[in-house]
Amino acid sequence: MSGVATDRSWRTTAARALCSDYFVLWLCVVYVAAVAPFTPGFASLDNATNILATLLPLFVVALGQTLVLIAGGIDLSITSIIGLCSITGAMVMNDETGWLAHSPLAVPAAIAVMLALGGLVGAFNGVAITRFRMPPFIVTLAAMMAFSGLAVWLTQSKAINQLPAAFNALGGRTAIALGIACAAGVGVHVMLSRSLFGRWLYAIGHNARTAHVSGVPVAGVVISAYVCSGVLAALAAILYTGQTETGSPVLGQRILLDVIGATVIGGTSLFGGKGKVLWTLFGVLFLKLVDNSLNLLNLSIFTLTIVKGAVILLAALLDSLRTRLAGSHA
Amino acid sequence: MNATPSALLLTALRHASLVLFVTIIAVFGALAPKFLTADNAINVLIQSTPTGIVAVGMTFVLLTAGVDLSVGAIMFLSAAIAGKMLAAGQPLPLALGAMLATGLGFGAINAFFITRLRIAPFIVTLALLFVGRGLALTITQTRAMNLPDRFLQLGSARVAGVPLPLVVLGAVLLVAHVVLMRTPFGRQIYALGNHPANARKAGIRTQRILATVYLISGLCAALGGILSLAQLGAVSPKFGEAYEFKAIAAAVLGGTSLFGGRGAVFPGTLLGAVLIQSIESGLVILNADPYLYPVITAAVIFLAVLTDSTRHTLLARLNRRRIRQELPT
Amino acid sequence: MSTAAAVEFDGIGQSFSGVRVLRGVSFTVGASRTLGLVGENGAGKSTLMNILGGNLRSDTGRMILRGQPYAPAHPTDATRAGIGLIHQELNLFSNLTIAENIFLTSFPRARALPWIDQRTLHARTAALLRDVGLELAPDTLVDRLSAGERQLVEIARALSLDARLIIFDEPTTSLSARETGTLFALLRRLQSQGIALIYISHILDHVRQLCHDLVVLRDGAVVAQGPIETFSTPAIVSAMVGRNLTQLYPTRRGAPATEPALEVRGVSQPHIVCDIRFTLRRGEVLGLSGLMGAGRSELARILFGLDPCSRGEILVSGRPLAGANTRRRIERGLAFLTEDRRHEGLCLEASIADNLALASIRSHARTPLKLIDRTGWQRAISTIREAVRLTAKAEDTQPAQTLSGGNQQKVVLGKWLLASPSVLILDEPTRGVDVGAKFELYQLIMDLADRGSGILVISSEIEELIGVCDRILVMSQGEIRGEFSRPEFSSERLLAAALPRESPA
Amino acid sequence: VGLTACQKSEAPAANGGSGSNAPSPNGKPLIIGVAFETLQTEYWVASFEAIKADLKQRGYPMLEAVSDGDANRQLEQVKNFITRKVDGIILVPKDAKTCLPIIKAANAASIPIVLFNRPADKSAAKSVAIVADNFALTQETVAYLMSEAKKTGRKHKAAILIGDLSDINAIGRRDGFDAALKGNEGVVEVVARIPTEWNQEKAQAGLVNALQANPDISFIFTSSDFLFPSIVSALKSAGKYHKFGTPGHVILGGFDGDATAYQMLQDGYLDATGVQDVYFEARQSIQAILNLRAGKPVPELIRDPGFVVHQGNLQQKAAQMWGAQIAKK
Ligand SMILES: Nc1ncnc2c1ncn2[C@@H]1O[C@H](COP(=O)(O)OP(=O)(O)OP(=O)(O)O)[C@@H](O)[C@H]1O
Ligand SMILES: Nc1ncnc2c1ncn2[C@@H]1O[C@H](COP(=O)(O)OP(=O)(O)OP(=O)(O)O)[C@@H](O)[C@H]1O
Ligand SMILES: [Mg+2]
Ligand SMILES: [Mg+2]
Repeated sequence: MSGVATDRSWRTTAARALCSDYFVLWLCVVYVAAVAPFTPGFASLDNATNILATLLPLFVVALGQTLVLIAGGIDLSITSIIGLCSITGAMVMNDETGWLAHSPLAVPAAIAVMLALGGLVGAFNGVAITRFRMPPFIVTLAAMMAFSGLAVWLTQSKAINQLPAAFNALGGRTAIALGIACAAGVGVHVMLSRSLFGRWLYAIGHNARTAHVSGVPVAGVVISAYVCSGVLAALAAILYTGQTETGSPVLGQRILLDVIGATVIGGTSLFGGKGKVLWTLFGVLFLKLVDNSLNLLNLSIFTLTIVKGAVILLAALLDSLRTRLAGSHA
Repeated sequence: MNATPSALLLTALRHASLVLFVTIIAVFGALAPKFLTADNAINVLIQSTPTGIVAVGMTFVLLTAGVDLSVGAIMFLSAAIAGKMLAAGQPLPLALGAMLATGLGFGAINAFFITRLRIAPFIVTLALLFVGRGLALTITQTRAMNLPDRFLQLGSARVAGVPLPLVVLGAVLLVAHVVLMRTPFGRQIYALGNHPANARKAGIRTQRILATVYLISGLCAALGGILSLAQLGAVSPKFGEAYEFKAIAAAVLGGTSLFGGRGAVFPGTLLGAVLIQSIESGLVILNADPYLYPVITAAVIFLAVLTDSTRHTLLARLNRRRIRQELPT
Repeated sequence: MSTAAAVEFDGIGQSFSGVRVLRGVSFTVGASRTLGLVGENGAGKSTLMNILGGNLRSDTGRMILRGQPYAPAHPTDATRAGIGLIHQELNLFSNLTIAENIFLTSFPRARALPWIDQRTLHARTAALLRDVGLELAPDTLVDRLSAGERQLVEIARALSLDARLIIFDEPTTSLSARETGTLFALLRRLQSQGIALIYISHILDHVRQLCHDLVVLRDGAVVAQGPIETFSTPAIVSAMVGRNLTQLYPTRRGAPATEPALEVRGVSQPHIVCDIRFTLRRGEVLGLSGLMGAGRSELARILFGLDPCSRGEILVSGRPLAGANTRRRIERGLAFLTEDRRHEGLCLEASIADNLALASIRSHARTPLKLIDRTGWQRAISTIREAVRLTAKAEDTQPAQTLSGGNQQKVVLGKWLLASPSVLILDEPTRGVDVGAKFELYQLIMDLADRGSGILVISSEIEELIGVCDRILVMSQGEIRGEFSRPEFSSERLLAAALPRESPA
Repeated sequence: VGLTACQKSEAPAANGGSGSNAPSPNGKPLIIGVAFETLQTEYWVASFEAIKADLKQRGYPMLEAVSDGDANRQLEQVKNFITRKVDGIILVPKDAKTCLPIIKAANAASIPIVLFNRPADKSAAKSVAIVADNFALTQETVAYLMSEAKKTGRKHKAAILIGDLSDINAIGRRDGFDAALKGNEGVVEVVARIPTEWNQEKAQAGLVNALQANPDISFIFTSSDFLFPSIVSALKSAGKYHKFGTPGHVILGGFDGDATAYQMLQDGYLDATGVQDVYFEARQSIQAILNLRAGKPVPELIRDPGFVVHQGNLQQKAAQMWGAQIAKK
């Protein structure tokens, strides 16, 4: 009898762990525990700092993607925003040819220009999607092509360096970058879970028609979501540019699938209405842990890609298992 | 109520994408007369065959509200396998068969994870994108492989005077169109994309349909790979890269919805694929500044979709059902 | 012909995430008989039918179909066993044509070829549509049909299966008197062909007219069963709700005031409505009657700003709306309960609380950052839950789609009540709501009127309008064709006014 | 050929560990981290293999990483090397600027770092770069092609296949081409500049279209030899693939010197290609690390002079040409 009881309680605990927001975090912990013994240097403080430093900008971009995905959209233009903002900021403030070279205003002005530009691209996406009822995938795909093309053309393929040290510190010094990313994360979290905007965003993602009939300003909210995504991508551009100390038109060009992948692994739905900041954080963490450990394992590039695919699949498998378990045991 | 201006407008609207397509071609033609030759038209069509065929498979998947990100990897992997086989002296038909089998195999793996283990298609196919490319890189050791001339001859072969790639594209389109529009399976795909839970309730074997759709996509990807190789004559480590985006873009440009249940391979997906290729071809013929390529391509795609969505809005407005017979005023 | 019972339920039990929804349900549907299944919202009727139709597998119990054990794993098993199920929530695909919807799993094939025989498809569809009294082309997209028309298509679909047992889960919720008449004639024909039927409805008169036997479910258990003659209507009601219900409609306490809540002056939209004028006074319950397709819903959508309007003026509390959008109109005190609750009324995957709060959440966002005052919000939710008597089993965090149809309707109504509107437009508000709950809904509507709001009720149930309204307008062909005040109310006169006139030569 | 023998004899040493018999300046084998930006062309694979073979011969274990074109990921990877406490780093950076923080990180950990094939911009960060000059070598190659063109005594229409516009090497080669063009406008007129994004399919389609617009193109330069299969395929389908010295020969030039180019030179189709000396660069990189560790002075820039291989000097240069070595294997 008691065996049955403990079995039942064990099951409820397991079910609760599976259902919680922290599932992907547990997955990360298990992964670290499983991989650390075989991976030299994986479980070291240095490495933790490395992971943190590379995780932050990705997390910031993924925050914006989360907002857009919740509204039932998708933003493929983030990579081009990162590149475009990176070179525009660098054009404003670099020490050689910058418009504001050596001025004390250079750094703040550059940051303002970058964020504004990100917001502008986001607004363009949002307006095209809501006012002209165009599919988000194509709008943001076209924006990606156009703006990254524009960035390469503006620089004639050349990267720009000699950026002010104060600016480089924003992304280069992990502590500062951590502060910025945390602020962004907390901001978006409060926005999603506590604010009117958040409620509206989820409602639109669930059913835009119902939202409209219930008096939600659908177009305005969706445009804002894309603007936020653009601004957050610009913020990530600040971090990335600071890390590499260079304004480059192709910065972040390869992270698109990583961003969407991490967000979706975290649990955000591609069909809208579902997503949380914590989920995204854990999704990004998981992806970065996998990347980093595979890298330290000194696998060849071939094996590395294969193993990465397998790990993603495994994580998804666990996720689908837990959804089924949760369904039958809650 | 027969020949009112609104009836005229309706016809124009129905064929808006075609109108736009013709306009774009005309603009290129006016700028560069060479663009409008029959030879060039055939060229552009041949060049769009790989994208077109992969996009046909993708359209099946998108109609069920899924997505297949692994098509590019399938192209690369099957090409790598074929390359190795040909290098080892195997006959060409066997290599081609192996490519198609690889496509089907990957499609089957996708299908297994999506239907049996209920994992989101985006994640499954993303994972298989990595696995497939990794395997292919292992096989090729990231080296480029030149294929024997027999392969290139496939690309320039003709059937009754028509280039072989066009014959294949035509056949694939015909079959796909008939399947989607005229068979129970096709109509059930649309129902499934419209509302998966209701489709099950209505007695449709949803899992079976989903699985088939990924098999079709895998097969089309391999077939697209064959046609692409037949033009290139070599496999490089970048083979098939970003094809998933190209195929999705072609399908969506042709009016297919990512949310399922809406779209068609003919003329939709075909127009999408040809449009993308026409822009590229037109720009080369114009000898445009290389930096302008992405910007112009993006602008044209944007314009095309803008026209399409405006058309939809207007059509919906004009088609609203009437309650009253209004007397002409 | 076998004399075995059409179907026998034996101890069926079912629970959803720990909540028991069906407990040991056992009863028998006799061969060639029609069984009425009634019960409150959430009693488990649809769940039981989903088990019979192969959509769900019951936790316990078994079924016996014409003497054979029967355990469907998939809806196709039910179809093969000769069971047709017409779902409560319409189960059609808006991107397909009527014909394709009807024959989705049984397309006629061209001889030995894999493709569909279009000609046969059209011919058979046309015949079925004639049977159900729907004059539409078989290749019309379902997207363009109104709710009532969709319901008829769904019925045609069940007929197409040549089933020997057909389940109708509230088939008349979107039908007006005329279509209901056609449907009943059809059902009688089925009965005479020896087909067994299960008929679920909240309209007890209909059940009484059609059925031979009756089963009453309460809280997932059978509380009464027997031949229909052995039950009086009050007895059925008290078995359903577990208490005596003396009245079907609450008595009106207040009376309409004189100042107008909503004035509609000459609203017209080509091909839709023509020169609509009426005044809805504060505290008044105004009914809008008419046949299906009369344009009542269209008028409501125009008033609410969802559809365009080319001429005319709309005033709320004396002030013109002047082209305000829907959101502005809500701010000005307008509210609209739509007839399409799945697509426009609810976010099905969102929680009950989020759905309830959607229209009024803005008023809880206080700080400059528009953060939600969560305690105030929660208080409002729990008050409104009480007010609309939402089933106690449902938790606030549960997705709305897990609620029974009637309870979903209560959530939508609750959403609008929370916005405390000065003008409330209700389009088929009691669709799918049980008698007990209906009474409560009417009470809520009247209370709102007594507090000074103007209420416009669109309903296809003439009895209902007569029961709750102070005044009734009748629409036909997009025009208002009659106005009746309380003493003049009678179904005959209302129906007569609703019939379309011959078009002018 | 000699490599396989070495691999066998060194097999136990590859595990590293204290028992290794590999000699090194202070007795222990050095761990070298090798971080490449990409392995997607023959050239990089050959370089990678050359370094690997050289290290193996010396008995040094090697850590490898490929960042697939992502500057940030490369930074992560090098940081991982530092975490693993490597003794030296060989880096193929994404470009001249994004590598600066990487170099700084290595400097901070006092690990010698050598940039392979791509130099860094001037800065306080200390590194050694082994480079072939894309600009100069391309200029030299194209100048040779020009002299060949002059010999024909007529004016040529030319097409250039440009690499990825965001790749620094591609830009260097494009600029080298343009520089060689200067003053020779009377001999060669560029009628098509085709952006390939380092993609074979784009190259093939682009060239086919260019030949469509200008069927009389008789001079083609590609920014990398790995695009030759595409060029050959396009020329063949236009009926313009003819040997050197026969009428209708299209003057062909490339860069890299891979196996395909070697084969084409041998068969007499290719006029010239600019070759980077991979073996020299690999040897120099490792030597530089040893020297730095030993405290010997090392110049900041070690030049790989490279050389142009053409029909006239093929026999004498083949031994130094990495593509020839691969082709012979
Ligand atoms: N998937 C589900 N998950 C959780 N609860 C569910 C689910 N489906 C139904 N329920 C619950 O089961 C109970 C019975 O629902 P059912 O739809 O059978 O009621 P009903 O008798 O058909 O009511 P109505 O007259 O309103 O249609 C309800 O309390 C409902 O909330
Ligand atoms: N979304 C729609 N698209 C096209 N036509 C529609 C749509 N909704 C309704 N209609 C048509 O408009 C006409 C009037 O609509 P509707 O039937 O809703 O009016 P009603 O008077 O409110 O009747 P009821 O609500 O009883 O069905 C009908 O003929 C219906 O078919
Ligand atoms: Mg029900
Ligand atoms: Mg209506």
